Amino acid sequence: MLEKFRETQFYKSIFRGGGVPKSRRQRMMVVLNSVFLHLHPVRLPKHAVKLKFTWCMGGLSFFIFLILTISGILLMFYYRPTIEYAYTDIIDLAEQVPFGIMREIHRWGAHAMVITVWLHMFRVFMTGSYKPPREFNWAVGVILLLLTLLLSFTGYLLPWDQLAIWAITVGSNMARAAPFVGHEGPGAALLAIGDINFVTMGSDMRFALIGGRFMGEGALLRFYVLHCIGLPFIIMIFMAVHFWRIRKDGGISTPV
Amino acid sequence: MIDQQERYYNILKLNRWFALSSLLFAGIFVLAFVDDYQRPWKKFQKEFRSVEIEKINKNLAELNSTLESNHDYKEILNLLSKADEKLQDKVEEIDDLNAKIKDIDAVRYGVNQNHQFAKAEYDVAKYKADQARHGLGDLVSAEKNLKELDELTTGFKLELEEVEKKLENLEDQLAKLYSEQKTYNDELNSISHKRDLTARKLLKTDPGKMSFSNKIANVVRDLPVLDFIDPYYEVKQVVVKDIEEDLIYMGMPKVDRCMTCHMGIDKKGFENAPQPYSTHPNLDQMVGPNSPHPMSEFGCTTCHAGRGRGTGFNSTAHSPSSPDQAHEWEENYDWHPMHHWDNPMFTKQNMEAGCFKCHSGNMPIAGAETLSLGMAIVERAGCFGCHQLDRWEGKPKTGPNLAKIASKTTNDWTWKWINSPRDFRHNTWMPHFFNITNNNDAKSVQRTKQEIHSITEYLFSNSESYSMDKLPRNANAENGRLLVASLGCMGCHEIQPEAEADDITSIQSLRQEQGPNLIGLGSKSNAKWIYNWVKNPASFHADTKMPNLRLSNQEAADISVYLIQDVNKSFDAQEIPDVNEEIIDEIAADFLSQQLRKSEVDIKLAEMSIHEKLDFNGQRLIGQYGCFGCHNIPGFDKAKPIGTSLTIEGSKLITKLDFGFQHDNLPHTRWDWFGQKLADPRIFDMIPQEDGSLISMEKQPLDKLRMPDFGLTQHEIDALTTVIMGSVKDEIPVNKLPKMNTKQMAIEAGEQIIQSNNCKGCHKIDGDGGVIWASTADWLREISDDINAEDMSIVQSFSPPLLDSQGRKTQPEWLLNWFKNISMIRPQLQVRMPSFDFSDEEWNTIIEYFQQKDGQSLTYELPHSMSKNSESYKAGTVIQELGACTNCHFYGSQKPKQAALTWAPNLVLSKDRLRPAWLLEFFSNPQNIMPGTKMPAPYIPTEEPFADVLANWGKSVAGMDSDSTRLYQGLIDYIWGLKGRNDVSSIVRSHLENEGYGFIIEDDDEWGGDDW
Amino acid sequence: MESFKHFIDTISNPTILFTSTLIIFFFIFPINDWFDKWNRRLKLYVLWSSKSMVIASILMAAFFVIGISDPDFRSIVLKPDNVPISGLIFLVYFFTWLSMHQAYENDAKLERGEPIDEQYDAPNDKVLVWPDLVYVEFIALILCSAFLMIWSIGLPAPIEEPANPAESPNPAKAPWYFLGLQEMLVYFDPWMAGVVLPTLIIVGLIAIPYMDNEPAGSGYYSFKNRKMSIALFMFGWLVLWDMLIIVGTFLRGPNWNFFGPFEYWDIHKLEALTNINFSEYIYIKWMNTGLPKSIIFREIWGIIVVLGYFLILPPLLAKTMCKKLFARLGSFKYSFFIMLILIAITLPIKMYLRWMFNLKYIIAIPEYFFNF
Amino acid sequence: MAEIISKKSATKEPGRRPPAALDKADTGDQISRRSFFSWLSIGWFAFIAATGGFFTMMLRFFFPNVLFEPVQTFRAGFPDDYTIGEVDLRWKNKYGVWIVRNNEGIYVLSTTCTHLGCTPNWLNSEQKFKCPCHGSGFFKTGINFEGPAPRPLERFKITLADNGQIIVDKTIKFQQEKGQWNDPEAFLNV
Repeated sequence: MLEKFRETQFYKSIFRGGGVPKSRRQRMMVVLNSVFLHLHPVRLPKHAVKLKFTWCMGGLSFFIFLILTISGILLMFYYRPTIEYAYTDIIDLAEQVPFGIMREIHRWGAHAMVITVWLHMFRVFMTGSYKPPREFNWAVGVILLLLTLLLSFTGYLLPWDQLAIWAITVGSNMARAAPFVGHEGPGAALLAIGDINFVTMGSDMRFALIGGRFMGEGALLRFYVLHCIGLPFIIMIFMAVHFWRIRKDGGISTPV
Repeated sequence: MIDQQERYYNILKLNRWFALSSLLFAGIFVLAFVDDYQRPWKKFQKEFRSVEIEKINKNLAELNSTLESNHDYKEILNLLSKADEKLQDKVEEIDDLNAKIKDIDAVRYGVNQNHQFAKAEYDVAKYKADQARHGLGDLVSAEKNLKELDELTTGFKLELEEVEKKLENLEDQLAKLYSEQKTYNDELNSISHKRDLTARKLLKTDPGKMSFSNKIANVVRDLPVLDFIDPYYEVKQVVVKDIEEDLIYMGMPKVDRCMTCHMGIDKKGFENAPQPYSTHPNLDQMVGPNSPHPMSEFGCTTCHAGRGRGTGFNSTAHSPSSPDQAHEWEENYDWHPMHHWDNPMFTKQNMEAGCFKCHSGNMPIAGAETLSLGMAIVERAGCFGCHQLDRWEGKPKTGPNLAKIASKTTNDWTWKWINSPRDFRHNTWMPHFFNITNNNDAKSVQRTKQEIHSITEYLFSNSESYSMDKLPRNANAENGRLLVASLGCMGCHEIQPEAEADDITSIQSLRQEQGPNLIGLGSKSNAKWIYNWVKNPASFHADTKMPNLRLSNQEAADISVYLIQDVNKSFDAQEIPDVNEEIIDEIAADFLSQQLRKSEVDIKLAEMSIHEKLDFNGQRLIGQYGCFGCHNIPGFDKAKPIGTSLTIEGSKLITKLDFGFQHDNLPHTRWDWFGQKLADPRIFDMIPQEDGSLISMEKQPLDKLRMPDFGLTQHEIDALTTVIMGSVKDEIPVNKLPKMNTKQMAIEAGEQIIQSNNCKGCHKIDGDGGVIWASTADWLREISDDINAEDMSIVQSFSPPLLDSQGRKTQPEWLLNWFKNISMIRPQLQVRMPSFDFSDEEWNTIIEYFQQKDGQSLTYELPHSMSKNSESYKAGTVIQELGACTNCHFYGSQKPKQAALTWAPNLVLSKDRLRPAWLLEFFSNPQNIMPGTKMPAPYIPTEEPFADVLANWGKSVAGMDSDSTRLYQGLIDYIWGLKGRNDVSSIVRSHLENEGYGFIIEDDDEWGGDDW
Repeated sequence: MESFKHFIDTISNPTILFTSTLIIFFFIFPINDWFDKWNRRLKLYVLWSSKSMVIASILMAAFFVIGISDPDFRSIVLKPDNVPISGLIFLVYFFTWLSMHQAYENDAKLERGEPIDEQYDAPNDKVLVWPDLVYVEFIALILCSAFLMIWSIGLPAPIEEPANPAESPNPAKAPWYFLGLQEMLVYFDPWMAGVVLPTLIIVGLIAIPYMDNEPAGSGYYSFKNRKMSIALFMFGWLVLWDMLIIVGTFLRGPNWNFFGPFEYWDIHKLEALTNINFSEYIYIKWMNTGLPKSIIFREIWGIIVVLGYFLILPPLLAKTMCKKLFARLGSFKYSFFIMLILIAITLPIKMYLRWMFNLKYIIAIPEYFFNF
Repeated sequence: MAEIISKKSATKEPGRRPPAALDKADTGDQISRRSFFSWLSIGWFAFIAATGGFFTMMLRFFFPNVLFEPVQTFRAGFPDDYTIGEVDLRWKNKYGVWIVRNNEGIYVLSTTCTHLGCTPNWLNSEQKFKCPCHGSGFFKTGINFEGPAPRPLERFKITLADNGQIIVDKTIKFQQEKGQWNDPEAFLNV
């Protein structure tokens, strides 16, 4: 019956080529014709399919990113980024929302993604795959790492509990020590005309980050927007570049 | 065939990997569904359902049996079946009628349709006609059309009405046939309504009783995934909008889900069900929908604390009340203390803490015994002397004034007292500062003994002089003893030489500790000082709570000589070490180096004489230990309290409480910390050893913890902990607080004055108070015999009056004047209302308290007017005569006929003193108003035939138509007409001297004394 | 048992832990031929054999299993947000082993002239993506999802008390992946630890391919030809990043005091933290005079030392130790590289200055928030 | 080191896999694809089940176990609070119901017009509910008699609590046209 179904126009319209790919050509066409699979080249060096070599960490990073996107979108249905609701909404995810483990999936997924990205980078270093002609893609990768950390960092604030705000306080306090642009950073005191200081608590980099002089509604909303829209948008652009460059730089690195 | 050249993996192996990992993955989804479905509360709801079914079944059985034994029910059933039979006979008639109705209804339907169509067209025509009048279209044809349609519609309408009339007629006929049946049915329903509802409820609850399809539905509704549609088992919650959960940045409306498991909490009938299903105790006061604290308005955690949003045993922050319970919970519910929630549920011991949030103004708080006891202890022990507690802001210091100490006692006694107060007086509230946990090592003891020398030195060298009158000679100690027993001293003091094993502190027992236990005064003081003190306490200390009993010189002397008799020999024998200048220097150096350099300290010390050093040390040590918190000490008028503010201590974060080295021994909860601190205030300076002993941490003497040891029992500690746990920062919205109207404010203010001045030591108000009764009984035993002492009505008649209904009883002006100038009311009383040196404001507070409490809100009232010529007055004269009021009551200087034992107030006083409205109330049922009074209801002829009344009582009484109000009114008129001497005290005194009380046991002692 | 715990507590003290790591590290990952010689002599490469991996994994697992019985250890390790770090320890070890194992294997093969695993003969040696790669990826994804789900079912995500800006928890920790930076805060001012160093980490990482641009060693695991770059990277990644994270997570307690893994987090624990600045050393300790009023005069010595470190050391090194490197990279790349290395080395330098001399800052200008 | 490494690598086959192995693999593949219980089909079934599980999970996720909407059950005082023959308007704004008492008892009417959901007004002088939107009219009983409303107003469940208070439950409604007004809970006999 399955075979018959494979013959229908409906099936063929979806899976071009139809049938189980048996011939070499069919197998190539599968990859070429699929929007999801065409990220891959049609053929690649043998060691690229060995787990021992790739550890599959890059692929997993991307996959966890997708899991995080899905679970994140679902969580947005129950989470309101205001200082009244944020905390209790999180409590309710554990206490009453059906399948509140979506939050666990999101949180542990975020931790896992940080680890997989690190390990991916470690693997790339150990196989020397950053070497020319892949220098630029390595740089893109470093930026992806940074964005991953920032995504995780911005998400850390959202439960609005003690763990969250103090972790972010510790983290964001560093911004106020940035040279010249933080009000407690070296050089900030030099940026002044007469009695007017340009870099103050209300005008420095930390303010831009947390939307206020102290942790409050502003920080929560900014981190929320960054976490849900801003950073994912940027990271997707860089991911596209990263994947594209893998192909353009000659696929997986090979010994010369 | 697949091209094999460009492969790496064995596809079979991969397939196997794929299959296994997919199976794992699918399995994990099953796990996820199970995990999500197995919510911890479901188990409880299922169990409750069976408890509920059992209960409904029981109810139903009961209801059925009552119905079966109900005669009416059977009869109606009988009648109903007869009515049914009758209907059976008329089947044809009914069928005929039904057929007719059916026919006519069809006709009606048609006609009605015609009418509707016509009317619709008519409406259109009306609109068109109006348009034409407005200038659109042809007016003439439109109006013509309208008229035609109007006629048509009216025609149909008439036709319709006719048909409807016919229909109604037929229906009436049918209803008439059924009317009998319907009547019985209705009656049956009204009788069995409750049974039917219960049966219905059972049908919905008990799966065993359900129909087949409902049985399936009952399972389906709670299936995983489908359980969102209409689940039987669901999370229940109460959202209280205006009471907020403190989220620091913001408040969030309280959400409590406790009733998800505690399902019977607001339902009657589960009082004996096991936890968590039982009904909340006292539903009329708490939780019940008609109570002042309905669940929907207050939630649960508002009072009990805890994590209301939680739906599991742990995530709700339950707190066990004992290690045993903790252990039990660990086994049954996998309990562990909830981290990361600042307000865990109160334990059973501290449960009443929640009441304090809103009701702290009251004293006592009705229904919260532990909390009220705690509040009383705070007030008695004077916690607020060192710890700021807003509730007790401005309350006077609890210890005696030490400004004139030199006249009162000796240096040596004071040293021994400070060293160990409980050696002198076992139940004193003066705490131990020395020789306790963190300063009982040899070195500390040596030092603290010298510290006491310094304090004593400071107190005596700064003592002011107190000019005392000479003690009269010929004082009689035996008479003094009787006076102490009878005058009312025992309302505030006790004489209890040894601690009694079964003493349990209660608000009542604390009332007797308002003043010191009067033992060992011979060791402590001298007769001359006591004489001056009891005669006029204010001369020694202007703000003292000890009132003036208006003692004569002789009385005061007798009392002082009596009190001085008791000496405490073992205490006197204690040795006092000599002053050790070396240690004194050490102490002084410690204090001096707080401000000076080391070299300067030495110079300074060399300059000071030993007395200067002692004085200096004493002053610093008093400041260090905070003695001024409870005592007035010269030089410390403006000193600030030394302890932590406790006003919001109950909200203190657990991380701010220093568990020191006790962190392994003590559960990390606020109440455990407070409890441990109260049990041994110095414990957190100590390091526990494996053998159970303690050694002190390395600390300088001045850095050591200094809260003194009050020797509290666990019972007292629980009470105090409850107060502290209740002292929280929670903000309760105004509409949830007790309404702060005049009544509430007056009651709170009055209750506080009554508490702090110990009025209830002597008086009983609404059943509470009257500690003195016991000693009145003792005294009676002594002056008469056991029989009288055990007759509570006699004890009551010799004790201070009940103040029930006081607000309705007396005229406020009279009461105020009387407070300021006490005079005799009940002639036989030995016990004396003392003179309190209160301001008008305070007296007004008390009077208003009585008035508001007793629902008497009028401040001004017209005086009662009467005429001696009125029939009413004449009737009153007869009633008092036949009622023999003169047996007990004074009529001015006219003595009552019976012995002094039964004497009652001078009736001449009444017109100034009492409110006629209250008297009416009182006459008709004295026991209701003053439980235990000996005053009988005055006999009036309300049920005798008119002729008899006319013959026996005269025409004035007869003219009152047996109306009790009018008759009592007459009696009141009579009393208001009485004239004579107000003050009969001299008559009483001479009578008692000559004839005594005359304790004669009579068989029918109906005409006893009263106490009004 | 107690003495074992005590031993672990003692050696986890940062001074001991860091010093011993520093000593051992370059023998395990030889940075140059000299270290390599000792590595071979001490047979340290056995660490990368399969047997070692099994033994080490068992030892580590045993350590955790035994440690769990200790309440203090349990309370830190099982804190929900710390669980990934325990996982990280195992993962980092395993993948370090895996990469080094393959690297040594490949090196040996090359030495013997055998083809290595990754060797391939383009384009004949290719495999088709369908189905091999796709299938493998697919299975990996399923297993990864399954793993995440188990983790999520088994370990509830943390939710603590509601946010309270007035009550900071003690210790207040950044998210775990930034704990390395927070650890640096102990030794550096925030502008260095929080801004300059992270920026340099990013810049440095990006710069790696430009510094190490020899195409050899690309596309397969190897160690022999890339000793220096691997040793340096490993040092940064394993010691300065992962180890600091582990120290920050497990071993830093209240008041950011150090606590052994089996120690109770006593908030009263005191550590003598009286540190002084370089200028105070110069003027007060050595010259016995007061500090000069002028900031320039006060800090001139520190500035000289720092400038000397950054300006004199690079050319000096170029002439001596790093001759070959200088020759290979050219002056611009060399300066850039050596600067990064020098800045990275300031971290251990400052650690030791702090531990040995209680030195707080070399340059201290708190007036302008400039402390170094 | 060399010894160890070589020992290890000796056990492994260097270079390519012999084609024979692949041949075997492929034939196995062919067989397995036809057999229903092959690893592959088990794999796919399990995978589809898991995916289905995930979508079910997502679906269920959208229906929270608790609602924060205003309560649908409320206590409306005692029967004596209501005058016979009058329509009581006190709960109209808060809970959207009229409580009507007649000679026989009490019933609760929804204030939602059955036409398009406007709120009708009670016109006491005319003794009818009149909807301002499209002119539907209802008798005091809730029966529609004029205008476009297709059916009578709905009634809600009314019961007595143990303490004699009226409990109105808006989650359960009774419709006249379905004959539900005869339900004992649609009407409170007083």
